[in-house]
Amino acid sequence: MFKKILIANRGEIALRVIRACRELEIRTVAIHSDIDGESLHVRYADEHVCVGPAEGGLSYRNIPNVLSAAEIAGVDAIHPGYGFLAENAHFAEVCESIGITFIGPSSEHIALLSDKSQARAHMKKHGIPVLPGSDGEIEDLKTSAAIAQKLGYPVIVKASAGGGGRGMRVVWHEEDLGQAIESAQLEAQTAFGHGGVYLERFFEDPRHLEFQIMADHQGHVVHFHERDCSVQRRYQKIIEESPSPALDDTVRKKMGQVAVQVMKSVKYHNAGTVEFLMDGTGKFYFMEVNTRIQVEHAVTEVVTGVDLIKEQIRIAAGQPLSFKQKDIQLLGHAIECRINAEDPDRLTPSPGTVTKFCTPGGPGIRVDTAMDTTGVVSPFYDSMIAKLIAYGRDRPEALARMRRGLDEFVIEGIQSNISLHRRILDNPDFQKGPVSTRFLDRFLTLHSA
Amino acid sequence: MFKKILIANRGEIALRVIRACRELEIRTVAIHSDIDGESLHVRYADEHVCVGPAEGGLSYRNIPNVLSAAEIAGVDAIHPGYGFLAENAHFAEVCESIGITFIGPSSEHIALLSDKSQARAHMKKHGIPVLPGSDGEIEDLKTSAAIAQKLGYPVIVKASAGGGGRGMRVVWHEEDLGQAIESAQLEAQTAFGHGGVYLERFFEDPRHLEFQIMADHQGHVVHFHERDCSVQRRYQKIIEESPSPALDDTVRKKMGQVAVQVMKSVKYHNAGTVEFLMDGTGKFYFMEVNTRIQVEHAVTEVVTGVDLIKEQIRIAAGQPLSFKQKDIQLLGHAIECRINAEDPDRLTPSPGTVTKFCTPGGPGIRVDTAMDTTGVVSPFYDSMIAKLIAYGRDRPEALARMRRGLDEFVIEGIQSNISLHRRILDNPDFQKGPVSTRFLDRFLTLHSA
Amino acid sequence: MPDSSRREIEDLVELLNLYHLTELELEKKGVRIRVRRDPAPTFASPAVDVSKIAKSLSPSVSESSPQPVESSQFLTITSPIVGTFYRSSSPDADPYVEEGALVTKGQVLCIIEAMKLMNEIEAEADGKVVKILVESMTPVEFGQPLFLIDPQ
Amino acid sequence: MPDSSRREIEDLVELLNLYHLTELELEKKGVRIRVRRDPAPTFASPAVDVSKIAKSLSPSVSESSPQPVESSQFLTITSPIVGTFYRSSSPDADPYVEEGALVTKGQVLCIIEAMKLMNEIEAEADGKVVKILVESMTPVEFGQPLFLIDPQ
Repeated sequence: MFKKILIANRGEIALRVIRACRELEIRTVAIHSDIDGESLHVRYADEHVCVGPAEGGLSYRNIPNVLSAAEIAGVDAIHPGYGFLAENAHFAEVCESIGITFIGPSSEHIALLSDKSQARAHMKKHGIPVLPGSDGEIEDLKTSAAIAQKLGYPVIVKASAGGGGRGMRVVWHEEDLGQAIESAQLEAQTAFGHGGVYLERFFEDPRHLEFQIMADHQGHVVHFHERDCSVQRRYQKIIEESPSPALDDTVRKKMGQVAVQVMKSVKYHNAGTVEFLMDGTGKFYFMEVNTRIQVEHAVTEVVTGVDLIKEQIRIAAGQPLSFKQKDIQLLGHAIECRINAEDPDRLTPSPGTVTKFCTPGGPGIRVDTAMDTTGVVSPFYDSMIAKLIAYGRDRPEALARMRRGLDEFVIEGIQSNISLHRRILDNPDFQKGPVSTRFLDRFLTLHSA
Repeated sequence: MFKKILIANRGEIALRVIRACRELEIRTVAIHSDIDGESLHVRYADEHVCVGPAEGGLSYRNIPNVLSAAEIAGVDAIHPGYGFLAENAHFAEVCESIGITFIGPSSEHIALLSDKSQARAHMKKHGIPVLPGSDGEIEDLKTSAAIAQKLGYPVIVKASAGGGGRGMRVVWHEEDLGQAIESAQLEAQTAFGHGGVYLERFFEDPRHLEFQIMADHQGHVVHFHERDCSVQRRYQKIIEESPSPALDDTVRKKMGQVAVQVMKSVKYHNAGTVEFLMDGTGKFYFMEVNTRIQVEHAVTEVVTGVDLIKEQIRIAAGQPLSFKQKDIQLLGHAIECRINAEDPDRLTPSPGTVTKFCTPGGPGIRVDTAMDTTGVVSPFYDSMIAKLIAYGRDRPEALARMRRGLDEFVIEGIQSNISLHRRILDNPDFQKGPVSTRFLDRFLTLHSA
Repeated sequence: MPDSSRREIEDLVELLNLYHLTELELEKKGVRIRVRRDPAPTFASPAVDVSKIAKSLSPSVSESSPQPVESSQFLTITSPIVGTFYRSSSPDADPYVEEGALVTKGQVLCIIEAMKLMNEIEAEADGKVVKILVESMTPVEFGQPLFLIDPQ
Repeated sequence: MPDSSRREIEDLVELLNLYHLTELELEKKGVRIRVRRDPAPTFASPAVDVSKIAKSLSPSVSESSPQPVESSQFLTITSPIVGTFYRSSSPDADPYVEEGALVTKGQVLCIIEAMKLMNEIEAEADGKVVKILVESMTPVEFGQPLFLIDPQ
């Protein structure tokens, strides 16, 4: 087992990893930018190194400085969390080359799966159901128009290197296709340095379902069932739950098998997520693989009882999985609300000084946050300041606990989206479930008079 | 179901009940003394009534004022929590007589079971294994000496009306018996208004095990397995866990059956706990029944997934249990540390102003507290300011999480017993488990040089 | 610290207390004091009542509940129990007292019904009834101000 | 409030800030001020560095890391990267500079090794090396002060 791990991240996920390390009795090294010196992740860690100024690109994403910090601190391994360097194949590769374990999949896995078009082609070849679309990146408008014609409008233009909604365009009519491709290519080139795009059929009311996977270096692949992440806006998830109200046991089992097949087809190891899109008829399609631990992993931890971060660390240290597929059961229901520092109506960030921060407690409530009883939300980083997870024996109990938890949560000094979550929880469509990925947009349109 | 419930308590248990009510969408009425007007339980409730000055006897235990508050607020039911009026048969009786539901057993149950000598006799008659001892209260020194002789020294003198260690005397030699009986009688008379005492054999290194019971008005009685409460000092528990490291499945099953039999023998309803003493050989004896929800109920909630407070309310409203015995399984391991405002070496109360209070979070951690981010610990009430409960897939994981949780807990401005808990968690005997009720005394003797 | 500035601080504290402010915030360069009270969201902390904290820490203090600021020169009669306040002995009877009435120590001012028992509340001193603070047939809690008496 | 008492409060706030105190507590009758700083238990909050908060809220601020209070008249050379600090180019070579040496802008003061690369750190101004703050072969983090230069 590792003796010392550097956590190449900040915020709640850095605390989450430090907590796992403490439980495994592994020393921790925090990195931080010069404005984060007093942050909770720095105070929780055994050691800390300042790696640059506030801007993430110069500190948390600064590969030479992060690796120098790892070297001078003498760590065996680096946990990247999510975001920042978590899906950077180059970073993983350099870690491998200097003999520091990257806690995640190999750099080849990241490279293959982060190219959405390539991943799509790979999965198609392995018999995984993918969304109807182009074979690889599109080449010119003429062939694209023919493909789109065949798929039927609306279609979606997606950047191969894309993520988080960037480099995507929905096209409803043939005459808009050329413009959409050009602007998606430009955006992708600017954002990711690679302008290649591909086409897929666009579903108007899909559900976003994802399967958590853990795979060890001995070839064992186990899935942890699904999370339903359909409550999202502009591809930013804000509520996740498990199990999904959209799945019955038959479909759940089949999707789980496909998810395992996806990961086995690339000989994956460590934590990953297989994302599916499901249409209104219950048909599902492979979308992509996220090659990292995700924000919403806690939902799965709560319903399965397994500590996914500790398992990531054990796998990276060469240990086989501590469970088999049959040991993983969904016990009850869990739901997560991402608490963001933002205007609850306009959903724009609201950084500033938090003058009071008091988290909910009691049965069935888990809070992951890096906020102290007071603190600062910096405009430099992500606006998510806490994850509130509620557990119940069934969905109604989980929802009732979440409502209570939101009511108990006190955040003063800045705005937060707690009131938005509260209103969503009161929405009859949401309560009845399931909802599609367009639910939140419609909800916001209806509720902002 | 009830429309409005008055919570006749303060502190974390008042919050706990309010949380259950909120999840059931029942309105809540808090009562408070005049120094508790800003307390969290008052702020969490929908309504609140001041029932007297600081001293508990004049406010939280003031039956006329508490019932007047219930009447003017128009509640259907009263939840007594633990302590204060929770085991007051007279209070339960008056509630019954004025048509307000007392959320607990009947006044007859409380009266029968709070008389330890009478309860003992009842259980013996029903074939429950009780500790070897006198039949009923003792009458004079001569017969007492004969009984003690037969039991074999050491023996323990116990007050029938006793509780919390008061009115108890351990006698090691015959010549001390008379003196011990007299002083126990005097103490019991003073403390409880009834001086009757009885004799039992005294075990030097017993384990304190208790079974959580829920029983409905339809005659269903289900147990929730055991809690091990052996880490205690002067009969004050400070650490509880479930399952007990002292039990194997055979003994667990047998004790569970006996616990159900105990409750069925008195036609019990609502929540209760059957306490057993277990000697070093695995033989167990009935000790007493606690006719209330207990501080440590959260341990059971965490390992079984059942919300015991909501279940209490449902039962009191006449609903049958929502589960059967086979539904109740111990999933993983849970441990609770009672966080008290006290000197961690001398274990004396340390009231005062809490200048910062920041609770631990992350996976497997539950915190029940009525402390805000700052606040006051009043010398008028119990020194327990929080319950920290850790869950793990097994005991080592639960212990590792508890250690981490204790390390994360920030309490400034007053002393707390966190450092004592931390040292106990590091103790090899405790880690190996099980320990006897004398563990903590020995530990304190060894560690206070 | 000179007495003058001490008085100023006391003024500030009184304002803090009076308006239930909770915070004296230092911003940016550490030289600005911001007196602040956030609008309370659900369950947010109301201001700490300093007198109550003090009381909770000193068991010897036993005076009754806080009096309205504007009435500090008057004697406040507070409810010693929880119940329902009645100004007269029965629905048809005249009220025991009206505002402006002169009362003598021991004179019955009202009745508080609790658990079907009628409890007579008496004047604690001679004086004039300045204000009756509670409507008849209203529930009252322990320590709730009922009457303002101007002692004479 | 008159300016005089305002100044008093400002002085108090400054002390609070300087000594990293966290609390201005009002006790009992609201007339006593207790300045307090609790000893920090595990994970307790260190004092908030107001300058950092200010910085975090104003993206335009880009000056380098905090300088020791006593050296404010000197120029501090800080590490622009994370790595290992070396005072000379090789174990056998003489140090680039000693304390007391006069240096010119652009002159190499030390090397910081990061990822097997040797990065030369240069003087940002002419001046005298007042103090070398780090031992040779020691790890340094971003923004860590390395040299104090008295600009001349």
